[in-house]
Amino acid sequence: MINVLLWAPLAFGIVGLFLRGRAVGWWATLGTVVTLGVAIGMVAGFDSGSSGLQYTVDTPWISGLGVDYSLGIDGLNLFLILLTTLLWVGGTAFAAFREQERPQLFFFLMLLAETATLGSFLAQDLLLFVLFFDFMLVPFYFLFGSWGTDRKDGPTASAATLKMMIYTLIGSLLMLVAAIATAIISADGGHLTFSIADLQRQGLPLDSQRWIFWFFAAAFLVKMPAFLLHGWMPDAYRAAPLPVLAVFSGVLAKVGAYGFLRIVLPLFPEATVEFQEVVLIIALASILYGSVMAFTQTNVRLIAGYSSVAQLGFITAGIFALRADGSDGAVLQMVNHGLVVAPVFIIVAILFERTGTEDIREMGGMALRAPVLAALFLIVALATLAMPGSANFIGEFYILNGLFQAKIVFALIAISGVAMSAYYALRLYQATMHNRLPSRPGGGMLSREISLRDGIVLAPLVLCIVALAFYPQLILHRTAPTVQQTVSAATGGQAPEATLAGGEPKVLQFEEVFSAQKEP
Amino acid sequence: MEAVIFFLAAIGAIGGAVGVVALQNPFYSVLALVAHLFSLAALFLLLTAAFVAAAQVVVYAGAVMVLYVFVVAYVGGGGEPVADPIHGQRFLGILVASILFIELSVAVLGSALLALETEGPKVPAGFGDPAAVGRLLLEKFLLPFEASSILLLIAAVGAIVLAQRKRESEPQEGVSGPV
Amino acid sequence: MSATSWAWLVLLFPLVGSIAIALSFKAIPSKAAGLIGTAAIGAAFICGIAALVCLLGEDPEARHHASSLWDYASVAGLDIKLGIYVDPLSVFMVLVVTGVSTLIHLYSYGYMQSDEGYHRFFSYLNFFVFSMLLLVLAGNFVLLIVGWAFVGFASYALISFWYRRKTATKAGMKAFVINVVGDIGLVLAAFLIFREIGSFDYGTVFEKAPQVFHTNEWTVVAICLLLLVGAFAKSAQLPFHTWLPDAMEGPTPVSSLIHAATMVTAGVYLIARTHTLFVLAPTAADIAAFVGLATLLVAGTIALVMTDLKRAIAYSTMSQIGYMIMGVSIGAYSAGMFHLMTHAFFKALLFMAAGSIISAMANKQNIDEMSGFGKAMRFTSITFVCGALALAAFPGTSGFFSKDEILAYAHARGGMYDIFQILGYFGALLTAIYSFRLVFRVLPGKPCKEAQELIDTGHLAHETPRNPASGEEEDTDVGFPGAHHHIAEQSPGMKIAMGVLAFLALFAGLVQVPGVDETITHFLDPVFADSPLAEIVPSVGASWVGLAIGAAISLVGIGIAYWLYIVRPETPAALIRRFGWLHTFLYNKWYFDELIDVLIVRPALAIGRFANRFFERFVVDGLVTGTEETVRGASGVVRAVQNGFVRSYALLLIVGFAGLVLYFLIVQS
Amino acid sequence: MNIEWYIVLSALLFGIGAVGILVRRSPMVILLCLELMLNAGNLALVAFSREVGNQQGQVFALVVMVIAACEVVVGLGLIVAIFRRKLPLNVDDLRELRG
Amino acid sequence: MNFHEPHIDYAGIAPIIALTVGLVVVLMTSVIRPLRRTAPFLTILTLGATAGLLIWHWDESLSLITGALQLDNLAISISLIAIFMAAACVVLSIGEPATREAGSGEYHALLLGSVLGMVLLAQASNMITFFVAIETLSIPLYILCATNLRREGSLESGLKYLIVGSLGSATLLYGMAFLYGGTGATDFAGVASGIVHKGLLGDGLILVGIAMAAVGLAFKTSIAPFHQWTPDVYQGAPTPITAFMAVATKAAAFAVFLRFFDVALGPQVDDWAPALAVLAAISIVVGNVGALGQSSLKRLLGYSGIAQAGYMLGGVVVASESGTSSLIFYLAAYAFMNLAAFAVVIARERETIFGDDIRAVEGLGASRPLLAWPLTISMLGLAGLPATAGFIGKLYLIEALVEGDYTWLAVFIAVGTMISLGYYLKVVAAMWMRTGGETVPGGSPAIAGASPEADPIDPGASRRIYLVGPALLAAAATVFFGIIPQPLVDFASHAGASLFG
Repeated sequence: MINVLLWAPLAFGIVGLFLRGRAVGWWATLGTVVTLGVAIGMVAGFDSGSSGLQYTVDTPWISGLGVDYSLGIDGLNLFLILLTTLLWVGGTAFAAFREQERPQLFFFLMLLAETATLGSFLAQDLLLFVLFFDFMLVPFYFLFGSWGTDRKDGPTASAATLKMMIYTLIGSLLMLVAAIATAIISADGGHLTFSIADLQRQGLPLDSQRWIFWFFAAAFLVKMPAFLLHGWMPDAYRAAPLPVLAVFSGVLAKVGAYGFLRIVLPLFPEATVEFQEVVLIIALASILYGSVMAFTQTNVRLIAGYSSVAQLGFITAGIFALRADGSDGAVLQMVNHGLVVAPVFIIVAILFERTGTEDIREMGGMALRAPVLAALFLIVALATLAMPGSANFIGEFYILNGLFQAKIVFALIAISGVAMSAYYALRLYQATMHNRLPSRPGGGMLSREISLRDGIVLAPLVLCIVALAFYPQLILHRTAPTVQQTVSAATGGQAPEATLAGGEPKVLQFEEVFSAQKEP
Repeated sequence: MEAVIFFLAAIGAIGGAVGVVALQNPFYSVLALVAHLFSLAALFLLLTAAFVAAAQVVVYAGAVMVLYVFVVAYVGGGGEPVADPIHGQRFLGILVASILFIELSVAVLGSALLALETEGPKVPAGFGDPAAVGRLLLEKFLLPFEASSILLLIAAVGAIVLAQRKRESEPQEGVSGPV
Repeated sequence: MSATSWAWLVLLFPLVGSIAIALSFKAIPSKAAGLIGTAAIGAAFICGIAALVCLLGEDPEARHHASSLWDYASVAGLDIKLGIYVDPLSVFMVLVVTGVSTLIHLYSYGYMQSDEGYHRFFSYLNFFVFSMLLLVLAGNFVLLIVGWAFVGFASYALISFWYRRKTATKAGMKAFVINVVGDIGLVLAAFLIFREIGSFDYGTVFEKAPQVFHTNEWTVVAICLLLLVGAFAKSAQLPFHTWLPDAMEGPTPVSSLIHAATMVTAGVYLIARTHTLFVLAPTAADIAAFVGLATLLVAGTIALVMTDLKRAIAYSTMSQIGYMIMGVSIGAYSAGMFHLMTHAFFKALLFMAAGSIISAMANKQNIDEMSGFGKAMRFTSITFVCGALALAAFPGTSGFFSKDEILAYAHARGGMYDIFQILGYFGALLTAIYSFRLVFRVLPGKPCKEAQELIDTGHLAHETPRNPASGEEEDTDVGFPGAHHHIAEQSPGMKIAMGVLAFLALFAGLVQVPGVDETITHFLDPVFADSPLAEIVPSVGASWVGLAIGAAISLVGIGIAYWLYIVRPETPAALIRRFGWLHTFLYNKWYFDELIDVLIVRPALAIGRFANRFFERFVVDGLVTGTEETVRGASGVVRAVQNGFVRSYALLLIVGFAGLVLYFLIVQS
Repeated sequence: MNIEWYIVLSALLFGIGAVGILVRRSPMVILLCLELMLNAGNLALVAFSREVGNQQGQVFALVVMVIAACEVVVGLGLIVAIFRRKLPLNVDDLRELRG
Repeated sequence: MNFHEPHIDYAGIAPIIALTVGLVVVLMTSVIRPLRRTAPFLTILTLGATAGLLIWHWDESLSLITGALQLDNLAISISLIAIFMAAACVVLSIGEPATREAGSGEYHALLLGSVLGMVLLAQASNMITFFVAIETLSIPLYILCATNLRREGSLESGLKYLIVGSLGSATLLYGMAFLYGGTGATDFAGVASGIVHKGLLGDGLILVGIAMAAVGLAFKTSIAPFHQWTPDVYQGAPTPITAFMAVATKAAAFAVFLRFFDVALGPQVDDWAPALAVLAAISIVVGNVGALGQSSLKRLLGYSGIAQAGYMLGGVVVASESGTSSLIFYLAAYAFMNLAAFAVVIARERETIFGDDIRAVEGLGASRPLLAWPLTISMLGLAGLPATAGFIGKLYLIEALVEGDYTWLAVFIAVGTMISLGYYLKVVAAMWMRTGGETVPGGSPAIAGASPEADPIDPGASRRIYLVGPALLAAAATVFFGIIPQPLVDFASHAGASLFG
C-alpha cells in the first residue's frame, strides 16, 4: 500500500515519457489522482487513536552501511501526505490544461518530484530521509530552470535556480554529515543503524547534539526559508513556472518544518531545549520580516513568497514552543498553509494570463467581470490572513496559545504578524479584484471569468479550505497523539498543558511574565 | 686516503652538477653531466658497489649520453635568454631548493640511526660485485628486473612513435646544429 | 423545543439565506434574492421570540443554557467546542439584532432595487446578521472571536461594497485592519484567560473566575484591558474610532444596520457579557468608563461641525455608544443595554431617512447643499424628526428614558461617578444641538435644486452620481445605482420600515419607565445577579429628578439649535469666523487620523522601505553575493597560479614538498 | 668516511638538480637535471645499502638507472617531435594550456 | 654460493603474463600488415583475459615471487577498475585521430603497457616493484598524451607531464631511499617491522622519507598542491586517454597509497594521517574552486578530478577497513560517472567545431537526448546528488571519516560538494536550459579546440554506437548503483577486508 503511494507517481511518469502530445498531461494527472486516491484510502484506514507508526515497511537497503528502506505514517505526516498528493493533482491538472513544451519531460519531472517529496515525508530511516530531502531538489531544478521565465531585469531562470540549488543544498549536505554522525556516535561502536526510532532509543551525548542540531536546523531553516536564509527565494520564485511553484511552495517548505518535528525534537531533545530561544528568535524575525516585506512588495509572487516566510515563522514558533498545543497548531498550519498558498499561485497564473503582468499596480477591477474568480480568491485571501473561523485561524490560535503559555513575550511579538498579514492579504485581494484598472499604455487587460477547466482545478482546493474551516478537529485529533509523544520526548515526559487544563489553576505573578521566557 | 678520494669525487660530482645547471649551451651541459657521472662512479666504488659503478659508466656515460649528444646535435642547442620570464622564479627556485637541502640534511644528521655515523658494518668480500648483485636480481628481484626490461621495450616503442617520420608531418628544412 | 434549539435555528436561517443567495447568484431574479434575504432574517426574528418565550417559561435562576454541536478543535487541553450560550442577555441581543435587521432588509429591498450588486448585497447582509448572532450567542471565547471577526469582515465587505470606489476600498481596509487589532486584543485575552483558568468556555470561566482572581490582581486587569481593546475597536471608541466615519462609504442601509444599530454595539455587549471579570477588575472598568465618556464628548463636538450628513450621524453614533460603554462599565448594565436597544431604533431610523434624502440628492451628502426637504419629502422628514427627537432625548421619547437612566445610575453610585452624570448631561446638550442642527439645515427653508425638481416633477435628480469624497464619477456598471435611481421613500418596503422604527423611536422607551415598569431590568436581572454593582439602584425619585434635568437640557439644546439655524442663520458663520481655530480643530476631527498616520502608518511603511531598499539588498543578498564573490575570487587565484609555465608547476610542487618535509620535521621534535 | 657525508652530498646534488629544473628552459637541460636528481637518489641508495650492509639498495640503483634511461629516451623523443612540429624548444613557450 | 631459483607461482602471475603477451602481440600487429586493423580487438581480448584471470583469483591472497607482489582483493578490484577503463578507452579510441598518428598497434601496446604498470602497482608489496610499476604506468602515459602529434596541445601536455612526473618520481625515489636506509628493507612488511624494531618511530629520517613518498603518490593522484599538471594534461591529451588516465591512474596510485601507507608505514599513522587530511582538504578546495570558471569541459573534469581525489584521500587518511572499502566504492562509482561524461565529450568534440568547449553541449537536451542524459546523470553523480552512485560513495566515505574521527574533513567534503554544484550544474544548464549552439562545421576557427590543426569533424559522431553505447551504459550503471548499491558495496568491502582482515 505505502509502496504504491510512494512509487505510483514515478511509475506513471516513466510511462508518460513514451506518450505523445496532450495525452501526456492527462496521463500524468491520472497518475496524481490515483496517488491521491491511495492517500485518501490510507487516511480513512488510519487508526486515529494510536501515536505509533502505521502502514510500516522496513527492509534493509544497504546492509553494509546500516541504511534501511523503512517507511511509515503517523500523525505527523498523515495529512502532509494528503496535502502533497492533493496539491499535485491541482498543479499537474493545471499544467495539463495548458500547452507545455517537451511535455513528456515536464510531467515526468513533475511526478518524479511528487515521489521524492512523498518519500521525504514517509521515510522513517534518517538517511533515507536525507536522501529524499536532497533529491527533491533535482526535479525542481529542472522544472524551474527549463520551464521558468527569464527576467529582463534580473537573473535568468537557470541562474536563479542554480542559486536556489546551492543555497538549499548547503544545509542538506551538512545535514548528511550530521545524520551520519548521529548514527555513528549513538551506535558508539555497536550495530550501526539509521532507523529514527532506534536512534531515539539510543540517545546522543549533549555535546555532539549541539552541533548536529545546528546542522539539521540549517537544512530545515533554509528550506522553509527562514529569515536571513531566504536569499534564494525571491529570484527562484520569480523564475519558477507557476503550477510548479504552487506545489513547491505549498509542500516543500513544509518538509523543513516537518523535519524539526520528525527528527530534531526526538533525536536531539536536550539541544532542542537548549536552543529553544535562539530558534524562536529566528522564527519571530521571519514572521516580522516576512510580513513587512509582504506588504511592501508589488510583485504578486513575492507577496505570496514573503507571506510564506512569515507563515513558516509561525509554524516554527509553534514547534519550538515545545508544547503539545503549539505543535498541534504547527502541524495543522502546515496543511492549511499548503492549502492556501497553492491556490494563490494558481490564481496568480490565471491573473497573469488575463493581465500579462504580475505587478499589482497594473491590475485591478477583476471582480467586475469575474465574480466567481473573485469569490474564490476572497476565500483564499481570508484563509491566508487566518480569518477566525478558518482552519488557519485555529492553527495560528494553537500555535500562539502554545507560545503564549510557554514564552509570553515571544507570543506578544509574534501576534503582531497577524495584523500585518491581514493587511497584505487583503491588499493583494483588493489590488487585483477591486478598484478600477489603472489605464495602462499597453492596455489589453481582459477581465475574463475563470474558465471552467481552471475552476475544476481551483474549486476543490477552495472547498477543502472551507471544509477544514468547519471541522479542523478532523486533523487535530488524528495528529494529537503523535505530537504529544514527540513533544514530551523533547521536554522530557512532562506535558505542560496537562497541569494547566485539568488541575488546580495556577496564579501567575506579575514578575513571572518576564521571567517566563527564562524558564527552560 | 679514502677521504681524499671522497672529497675529490664529491667536488667533481658537485662541479659537474653545477655545470649542468649553469652552462648555457646544452651541449656543454651534457659534457658536464658526463663528468658528474664519472665522479659518482668513483663514489660508488668507495661504497663497495663495483657493479653499480661499472653500470653507471657503461650505461650512462656510454649509451645514454651518446644519445643525448645526437639529439642535441639534431635539434641544435641554442642558449636561452638570460632574463627569466617568470617573475622571481630564479630566486624562489634557488631559495626553496636550498631550504630543501637543509631540511634533508637536518633529517639525516638528526636521525637516531647510529649506523650513519659509522663507515658502515664490515661487509663480506664480494659485496656488491656483479655475481652478488646479479644473483639478487635473478632471485629476489626477478620481477622488477623483468618489468624494467618490458619498460625499456615500451620506452623504445614510445620513442619510435614520437620520433618516427610521417609523410604529413615531415618538416621541410634540414637539420641545423653545432659540431 | 428548548431555547437552545431555537437559538440554533436563529443562527441557521441567516446562514442558509446568505449561502443560498450567494450560490443562486444570477440564477434567480434580484427581487427573489431580496425576498429570501428578508424572509430569512424574519424567520430568525421569530425563532428569537420563540426562544424568548421558552426562556420566560423558566424560573429566572435557571435561565441560562449551553449547547454544543461538535468538538470544533479541542485537543491538548484546549476545549473549543462549537457551542452556544443562551441567557436573557443573548436573547435580548438576538431580538434587537434580528428585529432591526428585518426592518432594514425590508428597507434595502426597496433601496437597493436598481443596484447591480443586489444579490451580493443581500448575501453579505444575511452573512452579517449570521455573524452578529454568532457573536452574541457564542458559548465560548473562541467562538466569540470568530463571530467578532466575521462581523468585522462583513462590515468590510459592505463598506467596500461599491468596490470601484477607491475611497470605499480604502475605508474598508481601514475598518478591517483596525478591527483585526481588536480581534488580537480578544485573542490575547483568551490566551491569558486560558493560562489562568484553563478553559475558554463561558460557564467554566465565569464560574471559576471569582476563586482564581482576587480583585484588581494584575492578570484580571490585563484580561479586561485586552477585552476592552477588542470592544473599543469594534465600538469605535477612542482611539480606535477613526474607521467609523469612513465606513459611511458603504450603502446607507449598511450604515444604518451595521454602523449604527448592531455591530458597533458589540463592544457594549462584550463588557456586559464579561461583567464578572470587570467586577474583579474595577480599575479596568473605570478606564472603560472614562474612555466612553471621552468618546461621547469628542464625538459630540465633532458632530457639531460635520457638513457631511452621514458622517455627522456617524459621530453621533460614536457618542451614543460612549454612553452605553460608560453605562455598562460603571455597572448600569440593564440601562446600558436599554440604551443600546433604543439607540438601535432611532439611529437606524435616522440613517434610513438620511439615505432617502441622499438618494434624492443624487448622492450628494453635503448638508450645505440641502434645504427644503420638508416640503419635498414629507414622510421622510417626519421620520427624520422622530429620530432626531429620540436622539436629542426629547421628553417621552425612547432616548429620553434610556440615556437618563444611565446618568441616574452614575449619580446613584456616587463618588467620582458623579463626574459621569455631569459631563453626561453636557454631552446630552451637545447631542440635542447637533441632532437638530441637521434637522434645521435639511428640512426647512427654500427647496434646493433637487428638492425643487422633486416638488415640481415628482421625480428625482438625474445627474450622473459622483463620489462625494473624491468627486470622481461613479462607474455605474459595477453595481453603483445609476441615474435611474428612483427609490427615495417610494418603495412601500422602505416606508413600512421607517414607519415602524419611527414608532419605536418615539414610544419604545415606555417599556422601562422608572417606577412604572422596568421590564428590561427585570428580564436581564438574572444575568447580572452575581454583580455587586447590580444591587445599586437609583431611587425612583432620583431617577425622576434626573429625567427632569434631562428634559430641560434637551429642550435647551433644541432651542439653541433653533436660534442658531432658523432665527439667526448667519450666526454659525459668524461663530466660525470668531472661533476659526476651534472650528478647524473640530472639523479635522481632532486630528486623530493624522495622529495615527504619524504614529503607526508612516513608521510601518518606513520600516518596509528600509527592509526593501537596504536590508534585503545589502544584508540578505549581500550574504549570498558575498560568499559568491569570495569563491569566485579564490577561483581566480587558483586559475592565475595555473599559469601554464611548467617550471612554476615544478616550483609549487617543490614548495609543497618542502612544506610537507618541514611539517614532518616539526612533528618529529 | 661516514655514511652521513654521502647522504648529505646526495641531498646537495638533489637540490642542485631541483634548481636546474626550476631555472632552465631548454627541455634537454631539464632532462639532464632530472638525471641529476635520479642519480642523487642512486647515490643515497648505494650509500644506504653500504650502511645497512645489504645489496638491495644497489639493485634498486640499477633498476633506477634503467628507468632513468627510459625517461631520457621518451623525453628526447618528445623533444624531437616538438622540433618536428617546428615549435620552439623552450618550455616557457609551450603554454597554450593554462588557466 | 650457488643460484637458488626463486619459486614462481605461475597461476598467480598469470594475469601479468597475459598482459605482457598481449602487449607484445598487439605490438606485432603494427608490423605485420594484414593484422593492422586487429589491434583494438586483440587489446580488448587481452584485457578480457586478464580480467578473467584476476577474477579467478578473487578472495585469494597470494604473495608472489619472493614477496614482490601481493595478489589480494584490493589489488584485483583496483586492477579490474583499471582494466575496465582501459577497455572503455579502446572503444572510445575508435576513430580517434591519435590512433592514426601513433599507429594503432603502438597506441594500444602503450595502453596495455600502462595497464600492466597499474596491475603491478596494485599488487606491489616491495618498494622496487613499486617504483618500477609506477614508472611502467607513467611512461606510456607520457607518450600517449603526446600521441596526437598534430596538435600542439597534445605535445605540450606530454612534455609537461613528463617533466613534472619525473620530478615526482625522483622525489618518490629519494623518499624510498631514506626509508630503505632507515629500515634496511625494501619490502613493505620489512619496512614496517624495521621502523618498529629499530626504534625509529618518529625518527626524522623515516618521517622525511614518508613525506617524500607522500609527495610522489600525491602527485600521481593529483592531490593539491601537486596537482598542477592535471588540468593541462587532461585538456591536452587525446580525450580517450584523458578518460583512461583520469580514473585508472588514480585507482592504481590509490591502491599503492593504501598498501604502502597502511602496511609499510602503518606504525607511523598518527604522524602522516593529519598531514594527508590537510592535503585532502586543500585539494578539495583547490579543485572545486578552480573548476568554477572553466569553459573547457576536459579542463573542468580535470579540476573536478582534483577535488574528487581529495574526497578519496579521506579513505586513506582514516587508515581503516571501512576507509579502504569506501575508497574502492568511490573509485568504482567514479569510473562510471567519468566514463559517461567523457564519452559524451568525445562524441561532441568530434561532431562540433567547439571541441571540448562547453558550447559544444548547449541545447543537447533538445537535440541529442541520448547524449544529454548520460552527461546529466554523470554530472549529478559527480556532484553527489541522491539516486546516483556518487551519493552512495560520498555517504560511504563520510561514514568512514566520521568513524575515524575526521568529521571536520567530512564537513569539508560537504562544503566542497556545494561549491562543485556551481560548475556541474552549469554544464547541466547548458544542456537543458539553453538553445543549441550551431553544430555544423565552418564556424570561426578562433574557437577553442578548433585551431588550424583541428581534428576532422565527424558529423555522425553522436550516432556512433561505440560512443553512445558506453555513455548510456555507464550512466545506467551510475543510476543502478545509486538505487541498488548493495553489490558494489560488497565488492568494495571485500577489497577493504583483504587489506585489514
